[in-house]
Amino acid sequence: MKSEVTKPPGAETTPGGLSVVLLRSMYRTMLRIRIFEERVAELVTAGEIGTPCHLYIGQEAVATGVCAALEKEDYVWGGHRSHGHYLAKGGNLRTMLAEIYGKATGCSKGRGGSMHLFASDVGILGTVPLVAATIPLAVGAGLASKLRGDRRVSVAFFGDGATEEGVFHESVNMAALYRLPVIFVCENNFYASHMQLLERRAADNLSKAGDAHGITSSSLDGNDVEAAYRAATIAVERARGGRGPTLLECRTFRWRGHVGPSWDMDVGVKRKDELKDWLGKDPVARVRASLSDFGDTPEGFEVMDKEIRAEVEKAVEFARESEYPRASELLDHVFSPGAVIQ
Amino acid sequence: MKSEVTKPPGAETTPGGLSVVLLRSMYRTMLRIRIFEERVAELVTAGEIGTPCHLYIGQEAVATGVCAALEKEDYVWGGHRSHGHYLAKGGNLRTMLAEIYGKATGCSKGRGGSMHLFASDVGILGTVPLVAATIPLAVGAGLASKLRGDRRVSVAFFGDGATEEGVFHESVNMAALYRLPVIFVCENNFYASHMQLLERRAADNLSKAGDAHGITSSSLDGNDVEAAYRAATIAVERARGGRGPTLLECRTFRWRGHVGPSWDMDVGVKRKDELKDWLGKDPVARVRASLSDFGDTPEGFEVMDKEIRAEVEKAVEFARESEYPRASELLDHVFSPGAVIQ
Amino acid sequence: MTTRAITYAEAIREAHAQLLSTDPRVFIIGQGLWSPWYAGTSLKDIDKEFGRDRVIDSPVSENATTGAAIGAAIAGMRPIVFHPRMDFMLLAFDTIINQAANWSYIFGGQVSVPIVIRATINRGGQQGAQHSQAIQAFFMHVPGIKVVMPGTAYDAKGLLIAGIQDGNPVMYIDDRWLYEERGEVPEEIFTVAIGKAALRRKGSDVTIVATSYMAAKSIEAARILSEEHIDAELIDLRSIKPWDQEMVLSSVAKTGRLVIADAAWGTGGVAAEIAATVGSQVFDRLKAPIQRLCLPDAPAPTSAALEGAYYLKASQIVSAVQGLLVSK
Amino acid sequence: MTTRAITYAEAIREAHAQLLSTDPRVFIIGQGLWSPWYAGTSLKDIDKEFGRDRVIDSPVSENATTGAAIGAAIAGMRPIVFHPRMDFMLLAFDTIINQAANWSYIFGGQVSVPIVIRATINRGGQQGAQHSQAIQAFFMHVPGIKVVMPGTAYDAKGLLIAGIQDGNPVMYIDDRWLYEERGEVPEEIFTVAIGKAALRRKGSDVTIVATSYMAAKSIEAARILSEEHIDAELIDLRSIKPWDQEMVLSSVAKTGRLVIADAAWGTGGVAAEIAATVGSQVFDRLKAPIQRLCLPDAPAPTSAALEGAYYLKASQIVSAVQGLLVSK
Ligand SMILES: Cc1ncc(C[n+]2csc(CCOP(=O)(O)OP(=O)(O)O)c2C)c(N)n1
Ligand SMILES: Cc1ncc(C[n+]2csc(CCOP(=O)(O)OP(=O)(O)O)c2C)c(N)n1
Ligand SMILES: [Mg+2]
Ligand SMILES: [Mg+2]
Repeated sequence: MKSEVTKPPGAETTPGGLSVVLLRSMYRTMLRIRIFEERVAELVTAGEIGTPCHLYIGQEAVATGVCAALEKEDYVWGGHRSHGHYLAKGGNLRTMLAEIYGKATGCSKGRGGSMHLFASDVGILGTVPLVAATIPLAVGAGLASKLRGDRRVSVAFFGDGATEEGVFHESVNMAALYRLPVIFVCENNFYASHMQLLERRAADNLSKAGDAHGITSSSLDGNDVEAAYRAATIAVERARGGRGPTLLECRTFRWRGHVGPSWDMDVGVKRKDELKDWLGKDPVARVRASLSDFGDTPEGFEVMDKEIRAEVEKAVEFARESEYPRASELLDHVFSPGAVIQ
Repeated sequence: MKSEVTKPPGAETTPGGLSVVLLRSMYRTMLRIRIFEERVAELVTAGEIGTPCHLYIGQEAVATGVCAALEKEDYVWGGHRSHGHYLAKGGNLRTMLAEIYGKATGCSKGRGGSMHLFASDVGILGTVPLVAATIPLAVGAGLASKLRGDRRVSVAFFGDGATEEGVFHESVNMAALYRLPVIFVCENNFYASHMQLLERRAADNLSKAGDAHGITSSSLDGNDVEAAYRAATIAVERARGGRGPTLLECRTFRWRGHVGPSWDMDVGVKRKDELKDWLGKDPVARVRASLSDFGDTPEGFEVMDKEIRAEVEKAVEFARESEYPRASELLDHVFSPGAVIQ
Repeated sequence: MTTRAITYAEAIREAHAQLLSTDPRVFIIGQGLWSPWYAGTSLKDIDKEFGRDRVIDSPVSENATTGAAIGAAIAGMRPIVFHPRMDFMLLAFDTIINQAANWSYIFGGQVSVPIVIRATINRGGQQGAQHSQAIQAFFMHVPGIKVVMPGTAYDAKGLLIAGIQDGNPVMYIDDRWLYEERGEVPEEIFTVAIGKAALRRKGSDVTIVATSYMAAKSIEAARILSEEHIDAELIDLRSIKPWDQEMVLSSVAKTGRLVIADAAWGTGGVAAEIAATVGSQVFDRLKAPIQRLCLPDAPAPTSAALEGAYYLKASQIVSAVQGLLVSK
Repeated sequence: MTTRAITYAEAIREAHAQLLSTDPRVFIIGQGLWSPWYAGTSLKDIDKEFGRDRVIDSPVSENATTGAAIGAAIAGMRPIVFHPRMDFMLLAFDTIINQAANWSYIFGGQVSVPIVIRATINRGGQQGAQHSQAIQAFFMHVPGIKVVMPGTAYDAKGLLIAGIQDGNPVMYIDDRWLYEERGEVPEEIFTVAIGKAALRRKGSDVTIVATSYMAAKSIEAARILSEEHIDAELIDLRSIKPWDQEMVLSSVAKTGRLVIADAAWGTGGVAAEIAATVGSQVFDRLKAPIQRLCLPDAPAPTSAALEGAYYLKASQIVSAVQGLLVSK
């Protein structure tokens, strides 16, 4: 209905001006994250995966929209809940799963598990579970970019909880002061573990931190992939143009417990009510609905779904079959003088 | 001219509504700080004092105005530049000077010097030179006050530089969240050591940190003792009323170098120009002028001046004559289990 | 005193509850205090029992949270600040080391900081390098702070209460791997003296000095050794700073042999200090080189396959002792 | 190589300048870099020479500044992050210890963190407890980070350059009390191997192992001792982690006696690790208990009267050695 028959396929745009081709590709990314993580959840429940997994389900639009605005050379940094960031930036699904299994073929050679992901070939310079730890590192990568003049943008993904670490403020200040090409993406899912936002701060006003440090900030619907993409695109332009950092507060929600597959592990009644609301705002379903409006068919979605599931199953097989690191290699990699990234 | 002859002495008020008696007492405090520190400057130059002294000259109105709004039981915390805070809160001048001399009679028994001052009898729970270090401690004392319900207010004095330490933000957030009776007094003297404010942050907007954390904040002329007193009075009322913390940015200037008596040790041409401006805004002279308007005479000022100078000279004698701590006592006080403050 | 068998975690909880009940100056602050699982069962429902005013689950701000507890202690309270994972405490090192540990000294002993800083070693489970550390050695190095590491339910309770009563900054390090260990614990409030070790087994062939979790492992090791007719004397250090030099030195003077087991990095660790002190203090009585049994000098890996190789087992204590006895 | 006598501070400056000149990936960030006095003469006008883009005086934010340097290193730069006082670095322990030191390991060696973290020991002058610390022991304990402590102008230059070329996190600890010491230093870029100690004097009666400032003091002590016909072998450790076990062990195997001098707290310090290692590795050759000469277990006082008693003097090394020789 909404698409005109005369337009060549792919030339359509959403009311927000986004090409449908891009939207479809973002949908695929989101779905891939969703399916991957649902499978991980099953494997954790089955006891096949032992490393702590913090699932990103419900937040897929943020990683996807932001990373769609980036180039392969741009840097991203994450935290404990970074499967989504890793996939959205182009990290290898198979080696991430092998990593989660603790295998030597993993993206961190079995030393990192779910909480320590790395893929420098696509600019993922590290995700680690110390809350807020990668925020200053992202600033440093932005500084490197500025010093080299290579126009790379550096993105820090972090949660609302991370803004309570003082280093967040220190980092934003430094990025502001030196006008670094950094994007601070705060995924405000209203919880840090069991603690609701207003149990941790006086006001629901995270983006004000931007004003305090004199940088542009905005608050957006983190379940709207178009919104995330648009905001990130503007931030990327600003960064590449030497006009400094941006703080994006992306309001969203995680569906599962803080860690692991459970739906209610750390859930009080309050969170249950909120969750019901947010389940209705499923970011994946939302894009799917848009694409349907543009004529994408249930059959088409089915095919995509199947492809991704097949890919994930292959990854499970790969992970299962891979070898564990050897005990004799326990002390390897404490230092790696040769492994300098260019 | 401005005072009416019929009024009993002391009933006069300033245009801002402050009692002249209080203004006169604040003048005395400011002058005492000024004279004390000028003498310290001489003694440093003479080589008689060896511990690093960060002089407060030029900023006297802040400590004086704020502390005038406090009760004896209220807490204050300071940093490396805290002679003024100590005197304004009622600390003993003689024992501070002895401390600066490194004598056993010092307010910290010769273990602290200029940068570690203590006088729990008047609520001075500690000043230390690690930038921003006492900010969270002040929050903790506010928490203690809230838990006990004893309505004490806890004041953290710190510089503009201290706001760059992440713990400043963490502390303001906590005080805001728990609505603690804390006043954050940021003395923005536009320098942290040799670094001008805008070499350290993108914008001259320190009080915005209050908005970011959802607390009341204001920016005021830190060379106007009345303004400081008024703002502190409101903040104290808010704190005692259980309505939470306040951030006060007091804009002022230090006349001397970052450390020591020098006028230009770390001064670029830029600071020299600024200094000229600020010398014209001498907070002590300003109050003196007001008091003159109320009929205080040069002779009266002269008397006060002499009294203070005599007090300081006595303190110098006391400090000189006091004993040094003994080498045999070197390991004393690493622990002091009995010395719990009530 | 009436005792009954409870777990290490229950003993920790009981100590907190009794302190909160009997001393209005006591409060707890830190991350996870309102969570059913952060502190394991060691603080179960303590917020419900004592109210959220005195049991404060903090923002994710280790530095300010710890600093606030220190400030409250200076202002006369007796806080327990909780770090559910020792690794996170690195963010609070300034306020612990530069402030709390120095406060008494810099003000000439006019003020003390009566605080317990509780840090939990929470390792294993494929959590990796940033969620596994046991960094007691840092605090052993710093003057002005005491360090205790309970290895039994009894000590878990008694040392926590002693920590609060001590009146100085006390680092209290508990270990999640011990939470389900049971032991007889008095029902009443009682203290275990800080600085006193516990002789867990008398023996004549060799002294084993162990900290916390390794003390538990050493009991297992001593049993195996006794089957081989090796008679080990076993000392559970309990306090790391000050540590019980008297008991350790007199034991080694008797046995002439020492194995030190500490489940932390070896280089520059707690075991090094003990070895150095013993080596010089009972020099003439040593029959064999002192052995240290510690973690390898590497971060904790995640892969279960590597974790198995990384962490210490009782069998390694057995081998270390055997090695010592063979060498002489 | 052409050498000439320059000071320790000048040597540091020269190393920085040559690194900045020859490697575009090198930059410096930290507090005081645009100040004429923060770094003493060790970085004099370096901002003027290389520009403020590559010589960045930072906000008062140790944690983010250090983290930014680490992030830049991960992204391929070769930063030197400067802490004008070691004490302030406690605020950056998370990013140094949890991040930089682990980064290579947790990602299976696919990435290194080629950074020099320069920390200056700046004590004395009645500055007191928070402005005097020498906390090298902390870093000795942590896997994944190397630690060097130059004691001469030559090493000050060579170790800084080695640190940058190493490709791993290197903690470079210099000492303000050495800034005016002169020594012959090559004009060219050169390196001093990390992990190799320097034999400063051959001797047969006793081995003195010293770090940095104490190595300088030990030269004085050895001279006094030689007048008393005591022939001390003197090893300047230079690297704390890894440290030159080979040289130290073979020296002690020869002399049978060891004094370790480290101007930091003794308990759990660098000297403890050396004593523990030597005590067990050359057990049979030791003729006397190993002596550690360290600061007392107390914070630094301010009063000049107490400072005099607190800090170590060459005469104490002399006495320690004499004590050792008398005891046997
Ligand atoms: C420095 C530090 N403190 C505490 C923790 C424990 N912790 C792990 S995740 C988490 C909550 C983080 O919340 P947020 O940043 O909002 O991320 P989310 O889990 O919601 O994605 C906490 C407190 C940690 N990992 N690191
Ligand atoms: C944690 C820490 N970092 C750095 C320093 C060095 N330092 C001492 S005073 C100072 C400047 C502080 O500036 P500000 O807070 O504005 O106070 P002011 O000196 O202007 O009163 C600095 C950086 C320190 N003492 N502590
Ligand atoms: Mg969150
Ligand atoms: Mg200032």
